[in-house]
Order: sequence, then C-alpha cells, then structure tokens
Amino acid sequence: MRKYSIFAVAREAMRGHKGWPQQWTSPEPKKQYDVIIVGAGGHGLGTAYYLASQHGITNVAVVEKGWLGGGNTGRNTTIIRSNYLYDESAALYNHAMKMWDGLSQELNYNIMYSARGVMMLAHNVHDVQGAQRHIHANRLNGVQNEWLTPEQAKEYCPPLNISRTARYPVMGAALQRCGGNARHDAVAWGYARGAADRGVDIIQNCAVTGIRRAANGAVEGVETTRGFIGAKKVGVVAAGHSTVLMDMAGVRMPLESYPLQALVSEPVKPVFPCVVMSNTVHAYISQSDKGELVIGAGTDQYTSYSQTGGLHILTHTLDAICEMFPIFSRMKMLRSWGGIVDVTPDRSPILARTPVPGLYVNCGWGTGGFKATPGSAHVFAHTIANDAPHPINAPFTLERFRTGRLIDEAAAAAVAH
Amino acid sequence: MSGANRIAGAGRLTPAKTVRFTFDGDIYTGLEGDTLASALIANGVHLMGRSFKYHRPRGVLGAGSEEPNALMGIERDKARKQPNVRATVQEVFEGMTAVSQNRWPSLGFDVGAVNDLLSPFFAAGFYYKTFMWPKAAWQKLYEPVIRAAAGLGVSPDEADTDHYTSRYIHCDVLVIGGGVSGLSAALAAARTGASVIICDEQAHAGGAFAYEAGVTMNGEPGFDWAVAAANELAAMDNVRVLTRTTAFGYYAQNFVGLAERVTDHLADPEPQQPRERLWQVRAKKVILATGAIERHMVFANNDRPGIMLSSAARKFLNHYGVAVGTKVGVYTANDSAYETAFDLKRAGVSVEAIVDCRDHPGEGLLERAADLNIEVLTDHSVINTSGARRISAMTVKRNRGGAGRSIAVDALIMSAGWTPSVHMFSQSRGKVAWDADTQRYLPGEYAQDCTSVGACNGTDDLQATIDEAVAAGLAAGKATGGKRAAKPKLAGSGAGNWSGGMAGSAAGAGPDTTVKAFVDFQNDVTAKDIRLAVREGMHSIEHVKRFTTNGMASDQGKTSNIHGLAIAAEALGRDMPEVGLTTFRPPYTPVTFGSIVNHGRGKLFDPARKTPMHGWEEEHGAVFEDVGQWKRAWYYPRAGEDMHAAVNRECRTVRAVAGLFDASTLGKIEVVGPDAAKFLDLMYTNGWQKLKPGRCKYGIMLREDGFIYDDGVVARIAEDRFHVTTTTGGAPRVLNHMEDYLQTEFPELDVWLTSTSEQWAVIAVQGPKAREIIAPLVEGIDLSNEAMPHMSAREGKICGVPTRLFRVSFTGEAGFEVNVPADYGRAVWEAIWARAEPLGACAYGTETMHVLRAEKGFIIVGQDTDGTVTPQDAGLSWAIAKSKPDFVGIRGLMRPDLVAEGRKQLVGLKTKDPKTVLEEGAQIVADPNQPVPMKMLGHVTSSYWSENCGQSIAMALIADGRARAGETLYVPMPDRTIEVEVTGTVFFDEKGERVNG
Amino acid sequence: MLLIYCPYCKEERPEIEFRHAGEAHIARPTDIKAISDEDFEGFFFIRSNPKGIAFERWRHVHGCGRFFNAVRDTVSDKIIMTYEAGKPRPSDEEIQARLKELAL
Amino acid sequence: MADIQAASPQYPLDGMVAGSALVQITPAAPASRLALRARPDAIAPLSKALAVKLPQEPKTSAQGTAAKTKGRRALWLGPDEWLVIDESGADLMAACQGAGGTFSAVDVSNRNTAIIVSGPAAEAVISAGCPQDLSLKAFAVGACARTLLGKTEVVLLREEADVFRVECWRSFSAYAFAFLAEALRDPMV
Repeated sequence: MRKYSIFAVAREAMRGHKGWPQQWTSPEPKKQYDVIIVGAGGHGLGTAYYLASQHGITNVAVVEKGWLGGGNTGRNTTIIRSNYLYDESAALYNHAMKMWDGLSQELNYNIMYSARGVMMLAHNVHDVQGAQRHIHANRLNGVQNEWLTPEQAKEYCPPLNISRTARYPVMGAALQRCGGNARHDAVAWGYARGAADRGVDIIQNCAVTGIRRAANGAVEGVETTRGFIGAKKVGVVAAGHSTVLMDMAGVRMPLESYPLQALVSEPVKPVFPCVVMSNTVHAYISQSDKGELVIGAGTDQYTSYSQTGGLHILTHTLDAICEMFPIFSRMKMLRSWGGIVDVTPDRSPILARTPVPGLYVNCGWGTGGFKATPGSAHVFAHTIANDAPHPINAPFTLERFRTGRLIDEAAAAAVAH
Repeated sequence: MSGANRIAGAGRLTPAKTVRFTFDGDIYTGLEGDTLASALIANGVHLMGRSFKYHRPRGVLGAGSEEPNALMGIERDKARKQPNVRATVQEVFEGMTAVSQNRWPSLGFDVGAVNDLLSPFFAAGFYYKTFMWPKAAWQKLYEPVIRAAAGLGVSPDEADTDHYTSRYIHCDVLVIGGGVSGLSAALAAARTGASVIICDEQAHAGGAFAYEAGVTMNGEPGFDWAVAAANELAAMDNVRVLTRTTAFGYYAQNFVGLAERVTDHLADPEPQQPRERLWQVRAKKVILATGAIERHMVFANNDRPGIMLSSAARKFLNHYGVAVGTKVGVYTANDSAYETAFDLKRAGVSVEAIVDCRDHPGEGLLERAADLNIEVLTDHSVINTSGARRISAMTVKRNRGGAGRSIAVDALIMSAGWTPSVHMFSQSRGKVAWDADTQRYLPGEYAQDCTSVGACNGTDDLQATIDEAVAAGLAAGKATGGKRAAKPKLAGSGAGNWSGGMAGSAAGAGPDTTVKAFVDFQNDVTAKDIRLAVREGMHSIEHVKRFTTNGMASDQGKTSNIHGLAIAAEALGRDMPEVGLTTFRPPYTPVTFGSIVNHGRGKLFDPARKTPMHGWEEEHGAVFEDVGQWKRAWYYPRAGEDMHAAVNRECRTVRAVAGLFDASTLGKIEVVGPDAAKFLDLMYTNGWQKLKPGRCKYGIMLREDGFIYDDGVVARIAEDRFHVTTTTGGAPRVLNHMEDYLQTEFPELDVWLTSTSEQWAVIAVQGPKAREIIAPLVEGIDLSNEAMPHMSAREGKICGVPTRLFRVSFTGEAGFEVNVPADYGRAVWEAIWARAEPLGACAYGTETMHVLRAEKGFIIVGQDTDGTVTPQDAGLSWAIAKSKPDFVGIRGLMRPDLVAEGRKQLVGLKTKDPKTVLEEGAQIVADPNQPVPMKMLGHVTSSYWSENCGQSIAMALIADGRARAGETLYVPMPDRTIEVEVTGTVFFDEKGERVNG
Repeated sequence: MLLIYCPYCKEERPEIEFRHAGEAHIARPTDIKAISDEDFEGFFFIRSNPKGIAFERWRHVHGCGRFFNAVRDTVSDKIIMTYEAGKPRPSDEEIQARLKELAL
Repeated sequence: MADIQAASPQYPLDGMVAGSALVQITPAAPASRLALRARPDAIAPLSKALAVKLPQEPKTSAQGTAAKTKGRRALWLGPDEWLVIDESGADLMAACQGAGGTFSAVDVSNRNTAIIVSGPAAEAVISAGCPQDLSLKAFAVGACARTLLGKTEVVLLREEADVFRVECWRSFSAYAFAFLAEALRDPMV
C-alpha cells in the first residue's frame, strides 16, 4: 500500500498526481472464500478489515450489489456519540468511540473525526430527568457526558435560542465533548483500502440472490448475479436489506425498514461549532467541513425500500431547526435524500450468530449505525472469526426477542406524566 | 445612465426606469427588470465572486438558475441577509445592497487566492491523504483552517423578520416551465376546461424566447407572443400562472412543491406580503416543460470572468440590452453560439473569432458568418485564456497541431451543447435513458402520471415542440375531466435546432495534468481531478462525484454533471451509460428553510394547549411547565419565594388545610356500550365487571409485551358507561391503543370510545378541609364519608353546573376531583377558591403534586416506570386480576426475562443524612469503591425534599430491590458518595388513614 | 406525501391524515396465554418487512378514525389497494389485476 | 345548600376577531354537541329522536328541517360516527336517551369550539393548512370531514360556498385561530 502523508502528496503534486495507485481494485470473484461479507458499507468493509488485520483471515470477499459505501454509510448525517444509558449499549458505542480516535492513523486515511461535541437538549422536566439519568450512568460507566445550563449551552453553541419565551425553552443540555462527526465516505473508503491491501476482494455491482445451505443446514456460500461464491461463513451486514438477505437463508427477523431523510443547506462560513440534537423539538444539526448545515430528524412513518420520502417530513424537521435556531430561516436547503434504516423492536442492533451455522448478522442499527462503525465491525469480525461473540456484543442477540431481555433505550425515555 | 455596456435600442427594459443599488459598497445604476448580473455587466463589472477552493476570480457563467459562480449576499437589513444568492436570478431593486463572498479582504485582492498557487497540492481528495500527523493537529489546526477557507457566504446572525406562507392546491394539470412548450401545453389544457397551474422560475414567461431573437410565433416576435400567451392564461378562471416560482420537488403521486418568491424583487414590500409562498400542489397530470441547459466548454482556464455560456450572453443582449464585452470571442461545439455571435455583431459588438472544434458547423452558418464579416476557425480549439480579473485573450490552435494564436478578447462565449433538464422527471422516479444518437439522457420509463415535452424531452425542432406540447396539454386536460377542445393554432419558426455538441473535455483540457480545465466551477473540479479519481479506483460515477465533489455545489451540477460523466467514461474506457448517472434529488434549486417551514414558526410552531383555568393561574403568579403540548401550572411562588420555598409551603398547606390543583390535562375517555366492562377487562390488568356504578378503581394498562403503558382512575358512571382517565402525556396514544384493539381484535364488542379530555375541566380539591370547602357549592350529592366514600363517583351539580364528582386522592388526603364542563371550569374554580382561600388553603402545582404523591408512594408512569417495568416490578401485582382469562399483556408478562430473578423493583430510599436530597437519575451501587465501569444496581426515579416528613425521600428502581429493604447502598456523585437506606415506598401516613378524612 | 384511498371515506386523502400501523394480518392468538415463547416472539416481534408487495395497516386517524388494510409496493411506495379491516388478504390474482388496472 | 351564584361560562375564543377585506374569522356561537356512535340498527331511531337524518354517505352532513331543530346539523365523521351540533341550546343527550338500538352518545359540547371563516378568501385561507381539496367540486356546500389544519385536527364543514365552520378541540382553538389569522395576511384568493 502506498502510504499517504503530506510528503507523498507533495511528491505527487510535483508530477501531476500520476503515481497514486488504486485505493482498491475490482477483482473477479474467486470460487471460494473463508468468509463472505454481504454489504460493502462501513460496517461490512470494517468487518473485512478487522478479519484480515486482527484475525489473520484474509481470504475474504465483500459482496456489494451497488457501489461500496453507497448505502447508509454514504447517506447519514455522521453523528458520533456514545452517551447511551444501558451498560450494554454504553459498552458497545464507547468501544467504537475509543476507536474513532486514532482511526485515521490506523487506516492511514484521514476520516476527519472531529470531536466537536454532541449536545442533546432538554426542553422539559422529563427531558432533564432523562438527561441526568444518562449523565450519571455514563459517568459510572466511564463514558463522557456532562450537564450544561442553558447559558453554558448557548456559550458552547452560540446560534442556539435559549429564550425563555420559546415554545419549548431550553432547560439545559447533556454534552458529550468527545462526540462529533467524521467524514462518512472516507470511513468506507479507508476501510476498503485497508481491507483490499490485506487481500480482501471487494466485489461491487454483484447482488446476492440466494444463500446456499448444505443438507445439515450450514452455510455453503452465496448465489450472486455473478454466479455462486462459496464460503463456510457468511456475515450479512446489509442494513435496510437485512430482512431480504436473511429471508434467503430462511431466518425471519424482528426488523422493519423505514426511510430516513436528511438534508444539507448551502455552504456558509463556520457558524455552527458542534452537533445539537433535540428529541423533544425533534431534529439534529451540525455543520460539515464544507460549510453545509447537515440536518436530520426521524424516519418517515411507513416501511419502505424506496430511499425517498415526503416533503412534510422535511417541513417538520426544518420547523424544529428554525425554532431552535431562528437565524437559519433564510438559509436554503440544497439537497435532500433518503436512506433505508432497519429498526428492531428495541431500537438496539443485532450483532450475533444466527440459528443457521456459519451465518452471522449485523443489523438493526436504525438511525444510529454510523457512530458505531469501528466498534461494530471490530466485534463482528471477532464473532465471525471465533464463531462466538465478543463480550461487548454478547447481549445483542436474536434470542432476546424470545426471552424479553431487550436493550431498550427508547423505552427508557418513555414520555408520560 | 444604466451602464456603459447598455446598448441603446437593445433589450426589453425601459431606459427611464432606473434603479440604484450597491455592490461591495459601490453605487451602481441598473434598470427595472435587470438581474444583479445584467446590471453589473452593464456597468462593466464582470468580477463577481471567488471560487470555493482556489478562490479564483469568477464572473457569471449563465443567465439563470444554473449559475455556479456569481453568488452574492443580499442584505435588506440586519435581520434580512441572504447568503449565496445567484446574481443571475436576483432582480435589482432600489436601494438593494449586494456583497461578494468568499474573499478577504476584498473581491479584487483576496488572500485566499494563494490556494490557486498551491493547487497542485490540493488535488481532488488530497485531504484524505494528509493532515493526520500529529493526531491532535487535525482538530486544533487543520480542520479550523479548512473550515474557514470553505463555506461561501455568511450565515444570517439574527432571527428572520420576514414571514412565509403556504397553500395546498389541487389541479387537473400542472405545467412546469413557462417556455414555448409549457405555454403551448397550458393553452391547450386550459381550453378543455381543466384546472391548470403553470409555473416558471423566471420573472417572466417565454423561456428561451427571451434571447432567441429571430423566433416568430403566429407571425409575431416569439417573446411578445409568450407574454401575451401568459396574459391570456392568467385571465382565465381555470388557470393560475405563477412566475418567480420554482418547482423544486416532485414527490409521490404528483405532489409537487413550488417555491414562489413574492417580494425578493421589491424595494418596499407591503408588510402583509409573505416573502415566499410554498405551493404544495397535488396534480392529476403533470407536464414537464423544463427545457434544456447549455453546457460550457471544458478547456484550460475556462473560468475567467468574462467567459460565459453563449445563451447567457445572448440573453444579456436581447433581453437586458447589455453587451457582455466589446471584443468577444466564441468557442463552440454547437450551433447555438453562432446565433449569439450574429446577434452581438448586429448590435455593434466586435466578434473577434468563432472557434469551432468541429469540422462542419450547421448548414448555412459559415455563410451567415461571412456575411457579417466574422472569422470562423473550424477544427480549432481554444487551448488557454489569459487575464487577471477578466479575460484579456484566448489562445487558439488548430486541433491537429500547429502554433497557438493569441486573440485579444474581453469576453468569451461558449457552448458545448445542451443538456435536457430531466431533473424533475428523475425526481418523479422516472428512469432516464441514454440516447446514443444524440448523446444525451432523456426521459425513459415513467413512474408517475406525467409527460415531458419540448427540449427536456429531446425534441429539438420548434414546431415539433409546439405540436408535442399541444397534444400533451389536450390529452392531459381531457384525461382529467376536461372537455374535448380544438387545438390552439400555434405556428412557430425561426428557432435554431441545437442538438449535438460534445460532452467532456475539449482539446484544451489536457491530458496534461497541470491544466485547470474546469468542469464544476463552484467546487473547482477540473478534468484532471476526475481523471485522478478514476486512477485511484473510483469507478462508479457516485464515487467520482463524492471524491471530487463534482456536481455537489449549490448548483448541483446543472452544467457539470454530463461533462464529469463523459470524462470519467473516457478515463475508464467505457460508454457513458455504463458509468451511470448520479441521482437527481430535490430541490431543483435551493429553497429557503423559511419557505418550507412557512407558518410553522414562533407561536405557530406547535400548539400550546392551555386549560380553562390557565388565565387564573397566570394571574396568580403560576410558573408553568411543558408536559407534552400542555402548559401546566408548576408552582405558585409568592413574593420572595423560590421554587423550593413555594413547593414546601404548598405541600404543608395541602396536608394542613387543603389545596386546589388543576388536573384538567388528564386524558379522559368515555367508554360506552353494553360491552364496556368486558372491553376494559381486556385493556386493563384489573377486573371491571364487578365495579358498581358510582365507584372508581385504579387501573393499569400494559402493552402486549407486559410492560406498563399507562395508568389512571376509572369511574363507572352507569352500567354501560365508564369515565376512564389517562396520564396527561399518554392521552392520545392510549386512545389509539384502545381503538386499535377495539377495531381490529375485538370488533364484535358493542362499545365505543370517545375522547372527553377537553369536555371536562378537573379541579382537584385535596386536604383535610376539602369537603368543607366544596360542600356548600354542591347540589344533589351527599358528600359524607358514608354516602360517598373514598373511590366513589357521583353526578350532581356544583355552582349550578353539572358535575361528575370523584372522591379520589393522589395526595393521600381526603379529596375530591370536581369535573365540570370546560366552559365553566374557571368560574367553578374561582367559586371554590373563594371558599378555600379564607380557610387558608392554597393553589398548588405539579411539583407539589409530585412530592405529595411520592410521600404516599404513588407512582408516576413515565417517571417511576419506563417502558421496561412490569406491574410486579413496580409493586403493583395486586392490580392484576388473577382470574381473568385474558388481557393485553398477559402473555408478555410470562416471558422468561420478565419473571427472572434480579429484576429491578421499585423501592423507597432514605438518605442517611436526612437533609441530602438525591438527584433524580442518580445511579445506585452496592460498592462505591469499585473501579469504573461500575456495576450499577439501579437509579433514583423520584426524589424530593419532603416538608411533611422533615427529610428527603426518594424512589428508585433497584435490582432485587424489595429483598434489599434495610440495606445500605451508595449513590456515587462526582464530588462525593451518598449513603442511602432501602425502604418501602410509603413515607407518610403509612396506614393510609388520612384519605378517609 | 402519499394519497391513500380510505375504504370507509371512499376517497383518496392525503397521507398526513393517516397513521401507519404496522404489518397487517397478524391476528392476536385467541388463547394467547397458552402460546409458547417462540410463538409470542413470532406474533409480537417478527415482521415480514418485504421488499415489494406488503400488507399493512393504516388508521385514518385524522379522518374517519378507522383502521384498514392496504397492499403497497415498498419499492415504489405505490398503494395498490386498500380494504376494510377484517377482510381477508387479497389473492395474488386480485393484486395482479389491480396492478394492471393501475398501469393503464 | 348555601346561597351561591351560578357559575357563568367562559368560552375559549371569547373576544377574538380577525379579518381582512377578503375574509372574516370569528368564533362561532356556543353550541350543544354530541359525539354519536351507532350500530346500523340505531340510525333510524336516533335520526328520529334528534329530528335530523343521520347521513350515511361519507363527507356529507344533514340539517334538521323541523322548526325546533332548524340549524341542527349531523355530520358524518366515520361509518358509525357522527357529530351533532345544535346552537339553540338543546339538550342533545336527553334527546337521544331511550332511542332504540345500540349506540353511544357522549356530550362534547365543551370539548369542541368552532371558528367561522367566511368571505371570498375563506377557502384559500383554510387551504394554507388543510391538505384536502376544498374546491367546490370536491368539497361541496354541506360537505364535512375531519382533517388537519396546520398542526391541529379539525372538523371542517362547508356551510355555504364561502363560509366554513372549523370545529376543533378547545385547547387547540387558540392555535387554529392564530393560524387562520396568520394565513389571511397573505392576500390571495
């Protein structure tokens, strides 16, 4: 692999950048691999990368029906945080958080992790109680999170409206300083380059059409639009399409796929220093390195695989933004788009073995998978390599929906009075 | 005088109607109807902006919304600043202030231009390869610098004082585009009697006729015809003509968003006028008449101010009467630029040369050029340009070699051909198809009920366009309920046919890797950047786009996408359609947030629900809290009291005397019908069949998974009528939950649900003197303990008004909840208050309510429980009817984890130091000295200072909590560890005697 | 914003009057107390989540208030047909016939 | 019973008024209202008892014709649901007491309040927040529907070509009124 550095860039600048090699190649699929990963998003490519780099399993193919990084990895609003309530979630997301810091160096690819701080606003007494519960639990779990008064919140994020006469005045905020953003494409590309360099085949424009199982039920490989590819271990990391893939192996999933829309504004000079989220007013916002305000909110209401959504959803998102940040009413929406997110009943992911020997699944990240990318990939690679979960992902089973042992962060935030 | 470059007699503006405006502090004069771009060019100003990355000087490229370069800040006042406004779209008005962007200290001298010199370093995606060392420097150093250099305009910094509005509107036929095809289609559709909306983003109808000088329609000049046609349409009852209105988003089932700019062109808008109006159109048929956009030529240094599209130069000349230069060069791969050159020449502008990279221009063009004495260099290319802040010369070379020749010019117009505008078609989820003959993407398979006509459909000939549009208009009108109508007679002639041209880099764009041949002007993407992306393995057009940022600027690639695709295809050695096309996403052009939000700002952001007594509460100094959409009185501070003091006083007073509490926000559902009790049996864990009319009972509702969903008191009013209450926040979802089961699982039951939350105002009168207070006001109800014991309900009158009077208590005191029709809520409250106040009672708010109920160990669903708590966890097993065969949640409760050992249970906590009040949400551990991550046993759900107990009290959910009674546990805080003892949940009046008075 | 034909209002109405209510034709077991943990999981958590033809429930919550069923293509989001709650799942033939009708 | 003064009502939109040359927005008079739900067997008896024929077609309403019930309206809201409105102060609950068949009658007189929007721009002003097609062709005189106005649910009744009755829950009425008042600033027809 050609090492990236300021010197390499300078050297290439002298000769018109003619010397850069391909970051990854586009090989023909081999007949047989040790492991096939279905889905070349951040989680899938990362899994392949860690299989190769940590477990010495390099005979790996990542099979992708479109182009790598083209699913939710390339469509999300790139928020990174780990201030989850439950021990299980906190451990998982904080594992990822620790890996974000240093990922650029590990991959030798600037993924532009920016610890700008993620601020979650509290607008009523119930929000305050919820935020405090998180902060206390986070502290005892070794996860950064702190309480800010409205004035401190405004100081941290000057565009914030903390007027007491606002419809839902800001009563304070929970701030995770190490939270922030990263450059989504770079995450996929960095993992792809790292994996390819270690011998992983990244096979794009190759849709999986079936999962072949032997007489004993174990996985034998995948049928694809480019023929059968054999492997004793298959990891499905297909986000919104997880149900479709798992159906091919006869495994029914507790998942529903929803469109999630996001939008960016036209670029402006730095005006927004951090990430702000509000569950009550219901939107989140940050500013990209390019200067665009990056904005999102909840999913559309119906299940869909269409990657589009309705204007009324954006209306609700933007009225929330203009309520919290009235100065942005004259900003313009430049581009809006949709992704498909797979949601579990408890809004926590499934990172586990399945009832089918040799079949593993990593799904159910809902609207929040990006932040977990390195951690998720890391423990999933461990699970595949050892045919047993890493302690961090051990609770994120499929079985929990039978036993009732859910990891329900959303339920913990139940609203009622 | 409106500028030295204004040509007398040219254009359509009125010379007498001048407008003064400023640009970067200098005062200029334009004409009414000018865009900022045309007015500046008229004044000889071509330098209008700086590019995003290299800060290169830029002028206008186009004359419309596709403009990538000339973006300005427009400022009306401090609160009404708009960044990134296209000078080619913004109309000038008297007193307008425009400022250039992305430059420091000035547009002419910009320090950021050093980036241009460093550009070999700043190749596409360079930032992925560097700035990684030392690690901390990315965030501290590199990123701030990159951010400060990026971005274009400056965000507004004050709240917008303009207002915006919206209209939902339905029509039979929506025509997008007011050029000849749109107008023809609209005229035809309108004749059928169908309701028609036609919109165009420009200030006027006419589309390309604004610059196509030689066109005639039915014998009259094309533009005059267009204006007349628009007027004719506007005068029809069934037609709405919307100019300055951009169709920006095409959503499901012909739902189209239009953004109308109402006042941006006015010097003094009426205060009543909205700045923008969002039209949310639902059309039965949509006709897309969105035209085509000219492409630039991709060659070295093709971005200097003064270099622009030929159609732009022609519009500046023929519409605005402005010459874009005095010595104009032409570089083209298409015939359209010839027409511009001819028009310029005829207007007295010197055309230095037409450089055509083709061997054979269109028929007759060479002769016409010769007639006008214009030199044409076929099979030649412009391989470079020079000039600092404006082009001064172009270098021309024969394609097959030879020496370059420098020609002095002060403007260069170019055309590589025309890209059909399939954006809206693509947004409608139609599939575009590659037309190999004409080398362009055209509408292929349709996904919605729409038709494309004219240039956006690849129809090049004028009469063919008209015929196609008329046919589409008639068909659309007829299909949506219009009558058969005769075709409007429309004959057009004199328009050029501009198919053909080239996509990708021209001869002057390399392969030399030092050449800056711009593809995407705003994002500074050059042909070599795209080749580099391909070299690095970016083989999908989406990767190329993301790696280079081609097409991702605020013009969204209107001029650059096809070029980028062609260059990538060439580098990959594939055909263009194999490389793909990036998806077009809404909006077509940027739309202000204000327009999308429209009414939903300020007080209309979200309804603030207020109870009938809200006014009284306000007058009596209440502080309010938000609970869902409701405003609830939180506490009533008196002079000198903080929240703590007020709540302590209220708590004391209620238990010593009495208090009044506004409980109107509780959800109420009237459950009526012969099967009412049967239905409630299924909805609640409790049994209801045996509850007698006139009695109340506390009920718990579960979800099917066994977790507590809601709770409340239910009163049986009659055999077949129950008055159900829910939590304030739970009211809508509980009703939905019950309706769901009733309609879909138990439809055979004869019972109905009606929300009565707002029918009744609810006044809780609680405390030892509660009965004394209300008794004199009540008629027809015996309030004695014997006649009306705890948990009973009666109907009668209070203050002459019908009431449902409940003897219930959420405080542990004897008390009543007075339900009266909401219109009488305030009057009855005041009457009760008039009795209560002299007795020493107080009004109390939700905070006191919370403390008093906590003293009694009553839970609040959503605070002491969350969505993971079962009735057993909450200590409410007694509320589960053991004998019932079924209720919602019965099976969920039996799941292994819900009956497992070690579940968190609700208990009481007392701090060892009675003065210490725990924080709600604080975590509890057995061993405070263990390392992080600590093993947490649970958390504090409610915690208060209890004035009545003289100590702090708390409730908590703790693993195996009930078995830990008496144990000492610890609450580690950042600065100390608090010792607590596990107790029962009842802190006051443990025997529960007070409730009986 | 979708247009949804409400089988009770007998008219197409805008999506925002409706609330999506999950997969259709998942009947609550009559003797729910007696079913196994697996069956409960299947009933309460497992969803078909099909890419293509989906059977789902909607409620015309800001209209007539009725729950009803819809057949929708989750790739195009097009609603193929709607029918009253309690009616059986339309057959493939009925759906194909309706699709043909829509294509016309 | 002590000598007490009977409580007097306070209506949620008391004193509010808004308008322009093209549209007037005024609170409606207080009214008795009934949320009526019924099985088919009760429709005829209830129609008789209330002296207004309960409509059975979606989106339609009916008016009482007898002198006593003139102006009494029954609005179809769902296949088994009606809203009955009477501005004469009649006791609607009493009226349907004892009517035959299976039904549920609930007094919602105070739950709802109404706003009258009238004038040539009435339709346009309501269309600022209502996603339904309100053209006379689609929403004739007498038509009614439960729908949305901005962020609140309303029941819309077209009383005349340019007169709409907007019924909403009382705590949403201030919002609904403010929404209409804001919308009428846009002087469009």
